[in-house]
Amino acid sequence: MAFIPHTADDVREMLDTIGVASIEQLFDEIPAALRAGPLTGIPAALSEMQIGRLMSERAARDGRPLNFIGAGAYEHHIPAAVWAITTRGEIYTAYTPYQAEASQGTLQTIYEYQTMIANLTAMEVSNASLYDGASGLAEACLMAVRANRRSKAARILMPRAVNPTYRKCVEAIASNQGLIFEEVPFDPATGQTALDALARFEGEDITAIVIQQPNFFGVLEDVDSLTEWGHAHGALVIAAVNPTSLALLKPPGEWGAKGVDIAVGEGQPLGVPLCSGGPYFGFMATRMEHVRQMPGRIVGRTLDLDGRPGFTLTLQAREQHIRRGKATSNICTNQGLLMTAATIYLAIVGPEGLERVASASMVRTTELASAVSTIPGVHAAFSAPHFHEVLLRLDRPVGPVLDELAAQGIAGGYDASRDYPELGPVLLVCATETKTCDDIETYAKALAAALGAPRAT
Amino acid sequence: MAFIPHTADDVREMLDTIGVASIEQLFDEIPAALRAGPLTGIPAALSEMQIGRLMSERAARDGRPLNFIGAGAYEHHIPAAVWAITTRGEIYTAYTPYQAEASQGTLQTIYEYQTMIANLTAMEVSNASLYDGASGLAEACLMAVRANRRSKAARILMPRAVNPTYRKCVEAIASNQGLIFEEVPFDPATGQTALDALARFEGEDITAIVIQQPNFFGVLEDVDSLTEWGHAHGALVIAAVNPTSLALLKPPGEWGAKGVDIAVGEGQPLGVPLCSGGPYFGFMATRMEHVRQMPGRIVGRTLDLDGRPGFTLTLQAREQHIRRGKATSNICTNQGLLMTAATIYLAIVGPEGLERVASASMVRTTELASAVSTIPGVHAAFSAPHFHEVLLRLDRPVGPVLDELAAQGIAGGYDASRDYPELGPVLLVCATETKTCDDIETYAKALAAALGAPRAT
Amino acid sequence: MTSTPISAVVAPREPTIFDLSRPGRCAQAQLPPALAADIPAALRRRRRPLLPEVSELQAVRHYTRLSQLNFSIDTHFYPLGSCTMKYNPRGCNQYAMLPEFLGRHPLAPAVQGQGYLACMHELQEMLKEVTGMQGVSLTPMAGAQGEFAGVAMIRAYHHARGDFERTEVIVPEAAHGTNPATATMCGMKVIEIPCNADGDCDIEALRKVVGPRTAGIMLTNPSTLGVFERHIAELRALVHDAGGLLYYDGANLNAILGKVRPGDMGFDVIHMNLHKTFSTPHGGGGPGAGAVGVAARLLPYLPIPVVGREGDKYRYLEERDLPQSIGRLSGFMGNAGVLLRAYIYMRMIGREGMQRIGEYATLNANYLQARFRQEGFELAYPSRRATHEFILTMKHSARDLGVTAMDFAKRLLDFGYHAPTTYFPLLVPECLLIEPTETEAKEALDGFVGAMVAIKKEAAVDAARLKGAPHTLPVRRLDDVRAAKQLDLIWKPAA
Amino acid sequence: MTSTPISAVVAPREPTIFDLSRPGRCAQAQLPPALAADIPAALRRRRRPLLPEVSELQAVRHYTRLSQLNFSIDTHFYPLGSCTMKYNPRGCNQYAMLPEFLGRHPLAPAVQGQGYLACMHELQEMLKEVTGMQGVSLTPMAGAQGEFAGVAMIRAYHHARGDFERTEVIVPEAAHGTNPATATMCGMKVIEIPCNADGDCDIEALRKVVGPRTAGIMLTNPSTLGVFERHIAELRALVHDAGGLLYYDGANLNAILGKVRPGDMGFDVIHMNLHKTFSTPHGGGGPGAGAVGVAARLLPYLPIPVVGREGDKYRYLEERDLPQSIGRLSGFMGNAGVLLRAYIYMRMIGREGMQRIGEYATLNANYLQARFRQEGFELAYPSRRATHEFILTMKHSARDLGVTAMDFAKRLLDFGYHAPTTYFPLLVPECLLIEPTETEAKEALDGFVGAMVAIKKEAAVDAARLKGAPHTLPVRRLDDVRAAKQLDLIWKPAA
Ligand SMILES: Cc1ncc(COP(=O)(O)O)c(C=O)c1O
Ligand SMILES: Cc1ncc(COP(=O)(O)O)c(C=O)c1O
Repeated sequence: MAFIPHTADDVREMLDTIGVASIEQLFDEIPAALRAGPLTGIPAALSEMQIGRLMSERAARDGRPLNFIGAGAYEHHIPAAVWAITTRGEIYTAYTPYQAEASQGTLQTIYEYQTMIANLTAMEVSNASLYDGASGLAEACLMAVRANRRSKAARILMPRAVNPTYRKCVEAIASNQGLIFEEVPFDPATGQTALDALARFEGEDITAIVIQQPNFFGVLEDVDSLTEWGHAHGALVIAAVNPTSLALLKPPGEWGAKGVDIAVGEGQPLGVPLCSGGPYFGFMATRMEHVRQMPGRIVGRTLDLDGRPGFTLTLQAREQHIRRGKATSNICTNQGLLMTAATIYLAIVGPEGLERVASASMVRTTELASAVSTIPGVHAAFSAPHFHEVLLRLDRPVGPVLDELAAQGIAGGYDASRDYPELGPVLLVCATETKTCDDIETYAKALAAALGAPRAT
Repeated sequence: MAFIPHTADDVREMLDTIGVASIEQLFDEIPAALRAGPLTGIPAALSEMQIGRLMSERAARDGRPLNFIGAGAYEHHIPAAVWAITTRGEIYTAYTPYQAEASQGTLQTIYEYQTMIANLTAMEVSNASLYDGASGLAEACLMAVRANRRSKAARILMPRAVNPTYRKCVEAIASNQGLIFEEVPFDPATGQTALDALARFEGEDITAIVIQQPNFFGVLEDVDSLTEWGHAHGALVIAAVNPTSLALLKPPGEWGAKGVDIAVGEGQPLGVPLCSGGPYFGFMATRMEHVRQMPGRIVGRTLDLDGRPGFTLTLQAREQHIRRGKATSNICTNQGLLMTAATIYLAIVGPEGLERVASASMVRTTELASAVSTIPGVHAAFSAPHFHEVLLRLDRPVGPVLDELAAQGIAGGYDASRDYPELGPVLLVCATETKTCDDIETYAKALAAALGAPRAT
Repeated sequence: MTSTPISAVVAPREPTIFDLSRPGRCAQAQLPPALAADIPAALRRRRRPLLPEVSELQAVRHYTRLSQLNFSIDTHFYPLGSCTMKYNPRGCNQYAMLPEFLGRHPLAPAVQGQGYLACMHELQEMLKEVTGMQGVSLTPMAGAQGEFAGVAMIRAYHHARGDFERTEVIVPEAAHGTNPATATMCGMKVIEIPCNADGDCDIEALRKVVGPRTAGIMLTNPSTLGVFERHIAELRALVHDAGGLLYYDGANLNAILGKVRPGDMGFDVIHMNLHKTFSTPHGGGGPGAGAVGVAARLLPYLPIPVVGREGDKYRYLEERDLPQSIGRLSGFMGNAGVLLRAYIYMRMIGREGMQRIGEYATLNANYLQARFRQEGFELAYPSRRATHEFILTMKHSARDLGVTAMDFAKRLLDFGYHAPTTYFPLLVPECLLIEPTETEAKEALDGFVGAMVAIKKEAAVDAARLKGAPHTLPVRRLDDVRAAKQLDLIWKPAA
Repeated sequence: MTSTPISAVVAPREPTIFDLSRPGRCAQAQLPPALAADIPAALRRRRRPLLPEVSELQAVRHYTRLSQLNFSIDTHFYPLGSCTMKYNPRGCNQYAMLPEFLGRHPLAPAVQGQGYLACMHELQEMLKEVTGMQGVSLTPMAGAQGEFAGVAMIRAYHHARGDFERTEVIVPEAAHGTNPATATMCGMKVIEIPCNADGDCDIEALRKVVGPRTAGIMLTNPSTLGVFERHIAELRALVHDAGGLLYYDGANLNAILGKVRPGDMGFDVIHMNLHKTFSTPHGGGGPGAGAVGVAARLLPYLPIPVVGREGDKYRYLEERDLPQSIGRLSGFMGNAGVLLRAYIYMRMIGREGMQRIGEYATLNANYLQARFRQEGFELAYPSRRATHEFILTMKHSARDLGVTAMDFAKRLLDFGYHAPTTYFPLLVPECLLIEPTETEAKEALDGFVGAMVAIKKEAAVDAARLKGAPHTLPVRRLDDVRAAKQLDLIWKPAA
């Protein structure tokens, strides 16, 4: 019996001890009318060998395209040590550290993670992870409503330049509690959130404003001005940031005069494989004053009976298992394993490594943009500075172009016209440190071919 | 500096402590005339990311052919847990357990391994591994010379049906010490070692006789008669066995009336990947009376100061680090990691699993043989029963046929005519439990096509 | 001769990675080329973040050593009730981590994901089969998010029918904390109802609260009390008749796999914890996967994306396919890698295995329960069968000896056993919720009982030793009050 | 109140896998289909072998727990002299274990191995470059087999010239045990020569033994005394003039990488321990890889296969290509996977790194040596620079306090440090051979010195504690004499 150790002798002895004649009898409290028939729709068992072969065949079907898609998930090199350690049984098969004394490994790792996230974002405290960046932003919005006691409106300004899936996810999660999201347009020339569009909210009750840096187009926002505007109008400021970019970019804790109130983001770029979208993790950091409004687990350092330091879950009164209906969130299981991977990733790359990843990614994307700019019919959509993504405007629908690239083994970018029909055919592309100059050349050639356009060189 | 942790401050402090001005000065005892120039032939460093990409490209060049080659290395399913555990840092990065108290994990694993090998072979003791099966057979021959005190000749009977590479390796290693190997022919009809050919050694001083089961052709030898002949003539009997086969076949400890004296073999089939030929491991087991002649490390169970059981290296007086020029062998570093994988493999598959692996392999090979037997120009070369390999006689040279199969993504077998020109064009093929009926059908079709022969069905 | 105490030389606890850090140290092999990025000065970071500067060896050694401080399934019996800490097959990890799967971008075109999508579609179908539901969405990232999706669908269903009055969700008091928390997150009011002395729902109490404001009821079955709810038929009738829907918290599905199907029992929606029943790793706190299954009437509301099949082609069903969907709950499609592991596990278990899991999980729990009864421990529901778990209460030991469930739990660690879940469910005093799972051998169960018996004896003669436990772990009992009062949440350099 | 001793509840040592075994238990997911094989009765096994019958979880848990009982580079500073216990980069393992590499059959046609063979060819070239030799064979499976290949080539060389009288191999007494053992295995007679007080070879002694019977000399440099042999020029002249060849035991190559090249120094053959200098894993005792490099005159004798290149195609050079080869030393071509790891490591280190390794290994050793000198420890060769390693002698402590090098070694374990190599080389009494390697940080070295200082203090006041060490490991000091006398080499069921 796969994964069941019982021998026939074991079963007999156990049934005797219980005092029943059969395993079936153990289910005698279930009303007969409720009993199910056999699960005919489930295929017969495969051995590990067979499933291994099947999965290898399926993996081969997916192939390994040369990837230039970003749009919220980024291909970075992951040091081999990261997952070699993360998949160690003691990490992989432990659970939430409810028994602190038997979970010091997990707890100390979280404490180190919290420190890294706080330092990266220049905030005061971090939690132990949320599900992902998108749902993390939803949690941040809900948290802002709790934390901004002066605001009654539960009304949040949401730039249109924020990742469209994030916006959908925030809507799906937070609208149930009656939150209202007001869209802030972007400047069609620069791609930045339009500061002047904020004028229409002047004097109104705004609970919070969301700022994504870089925004969905890869464009760098004027985060200082946006933050200042928010604070000047009694709003809390929520930053949604790419963690890699923080090696180079001003961290949310330093935006404007006093920094943002809540910083969240998708943790995937920090050592987590793309893997069709998950598992990733969301990070969240805030100021100490708001810590009791923060969702998710938090670890603190304390002392043991002998006065020696140790780590434990703390501020649990915020959480569902204590506070139930009044908890800051319903989150229970989080993304511990991914957070662990990120902690190890950051320890290995260090500040120097992260800076190099960020700058190489930026430079490669600039090179990519300039390589494709020589193709007739391809133009950069926006003028403001970019991080490691750039929106290209094409002279024809994006879908067929991507199909063409796919046929050549290239994952050629994200068709952003689905989300921004007003921009016409636009393609969001990304090159990270994983791309070489040859790769960029390959891409440019393939794109030119797909557009049927000879490249001007 | 890759893998070097020193900061500039560290270096300065360390040099000060030593009392030198530079690292260079630490090499001042090396006569200047001996100093080397720069290593211009070594390429500049690659980052882990770069080497990762390079290796992935090289791996892709090798591809993943459907494999029907055996000839001493066998493709079996390896449970995922085997290498997940074997590559744990505590196993992967430890060394020979010189400090027993700090190496109980390694030592107990070896003790368990020794037990498994002894039980598989039905011998009394096992060592902790040798390099591989081929060199292990050489060590067995040298050991036999030491152990057979009645024999003066250092003369060993070596059937021609023994793996030809093993024979070459034994020759290369043992001939330096003056050992003489006498070839014993095989019966051209059955493929078994010809018992009657032994008659010519009647009455001579024979130190040992080697018996491989199954032999290189996959043919099952009459091990009882051969063993009896050896013992009757004062020779020690050395068995070279496939460990998987021992789940089904009479173990060397039970061959003849009193079993063989030394059993060796290639451990690769027990959880070790094919990996272009290594690292594998050789196993060796013997009778207690010969244990002091055995090469390689041995672990014993003993007691600690508190009287509790523990494990330690023992009988070290046989080994080079104690006995130096009089040691039983020069082996020092062995194949610990592979032996560990094999131990975990055997623990996971257990006696039931090993039996199924062996019988499924046997049956698949029979199916393969019968599938190809319908192809005109393909015939089984021998009539005796086989384990999981079979020698096919073709009607034309084997090389081009294999090239043709390779072009179709099939590793089609081993061209045994290189080693046995007297047999004409012969192809050694193997199917293990990893091959499905579809795979066998694919192979038969491809072979038929390569031979330009329509299959009769 | 004086003797230095041995404990003084026990390897010290591991310092933090920041304590190991030295300015300028780095893992060079991990650095991409240094390229100069051009960033407007106003947007540029001024000071490098304080991240550890260590060698690769230091990082590897540090996290390897830290990992050794954990209990885990791979090292210890871990009978944490309600968490289903069963063996996580290594094959699931190995094959889910094939380079092609790991490298696939979530937005890569469907043609570059047919292998992956085929797995996901089959997983949806298998989950429909084991639950008896009509549709499944895999996107929720843990149980709690599955609950959220479920309640949001219930809400969307009522709203779609123009019924905006149903703002109450009924939750039995034994429910997991995520149930009421989820209801709140969905903007619902939580109405608690009690359980009776046998652990079943108090049907009379339910009758009193059910009505036109009832959006639905969230039922965990087997309940967190470790018993099978026997009044499902009445309960269903009451709630459905009142126009409410039935939510099944399937976190405890392990107990009933192949025995009952929530869909057959009339439930409208269920979430499953794939990280429990389908054995994906718990990872020190996650990730999970909280797939939801629904009855026909909730199909239009499933969270997107869902994997659709057309002929032998697979693709995501999105906004345009499911316009009434409650929407997206994640940036892409949830915890894909976890789903792959669950898929592999289910295929390895297969049809017969799926039936056996519940049987042997139940056998193990009932055997343990019987053994504890023999040894004189007090069961919370002595008249009931255990399901996959059951509850001991230490209330007499707490009253008579001052030795609490927590003291037992901590002392168990010294014996090499992870503690059961303590103080949950909240309504059983001094409780230990024990879930052995089907993957543990009888010997492990016997060893665990032996340890509990030894501790019980110890409690009578040396309560102080229990209250001081654990004694043999890297730390002794930690001061949680201090942790909450003197918050030390991030490492700071010594002043 | 009586108090149970804490040690009584420390998790017991792990039972053997056989103790965990129960008849009929098995890891079902690992079983291939049951097919009936047809075996002649006389050849059939009668009783199933006694192998463990455990669940997959039991096996995983057992070997995971066992692994935790080890010290290793990934968990501890491991300054085992002569073994070069440096960080084994995880990248080397990951990329060597790509499915295509793992799955490749050794006899697969060369067209299905161009990627692998390209790596091997480049590895050969790189090894030629770092050693200054003219040809390399990768096939020896460990240092000792490399030595064997070397001496066999020397023998073949003399024989090919018709010189059958050269049957003696000169070996300095400080040599590693494998050197004389290898000479014997090659049918040679071992002639030992002493070292002088400064650790160099005694040239006068050499002069006395060298002659027409001299096949060659085996020199380890840096020697196992941790010093660089300063008389290489004289030594070379003496041996070469007498018609003998020079063998370089390159196990200690780490110390001199990029500083001197054995080929430049006139050596005829060298073996390298790739598992040391090029950082492939030590695996609890192996595998290793003992590539050999040769000067021009030994090229024809290299063990086969060697990887050849024709244009951009690679293939094995075998019997027909190298008819004078000493032959094959393994079933295929040695430890291919180890070679892949060495290749990856060398590419990651690169040209500059190759030079730095020796420098920083030497810096670390000399720093440690200086620190020990400061702390009043006795150096075996106080007048010499350390190379990558150096020797302390505890002879005074042994004489005055009865505290031996072994006692220091065992006590170090309590402090969380693996012991240095003890009692090797045999000719320095009570010695500790210490090799820190370049991958350890200064703090690790300082911590190690601190532990040694603490132990030295302890030796003066509490020798018994040292003699009873270790105190904090899974076992206390083990009785080796008993192990050898009452042989217990395999587990047997209780009678
Ligand atoms: C009964 C029950 N419901 C819901 C949950 C919540 O699941 P998750 O932790 O995956 O969010 C759990 C898990 O702890 C549970 O046991
Ligand atoms: C100096 C020296 N020579 C030879 C050897 C033998 O190498 P191996 O153990 O790989 O056979 C060693 C390794 O221990 C060594 O240190």
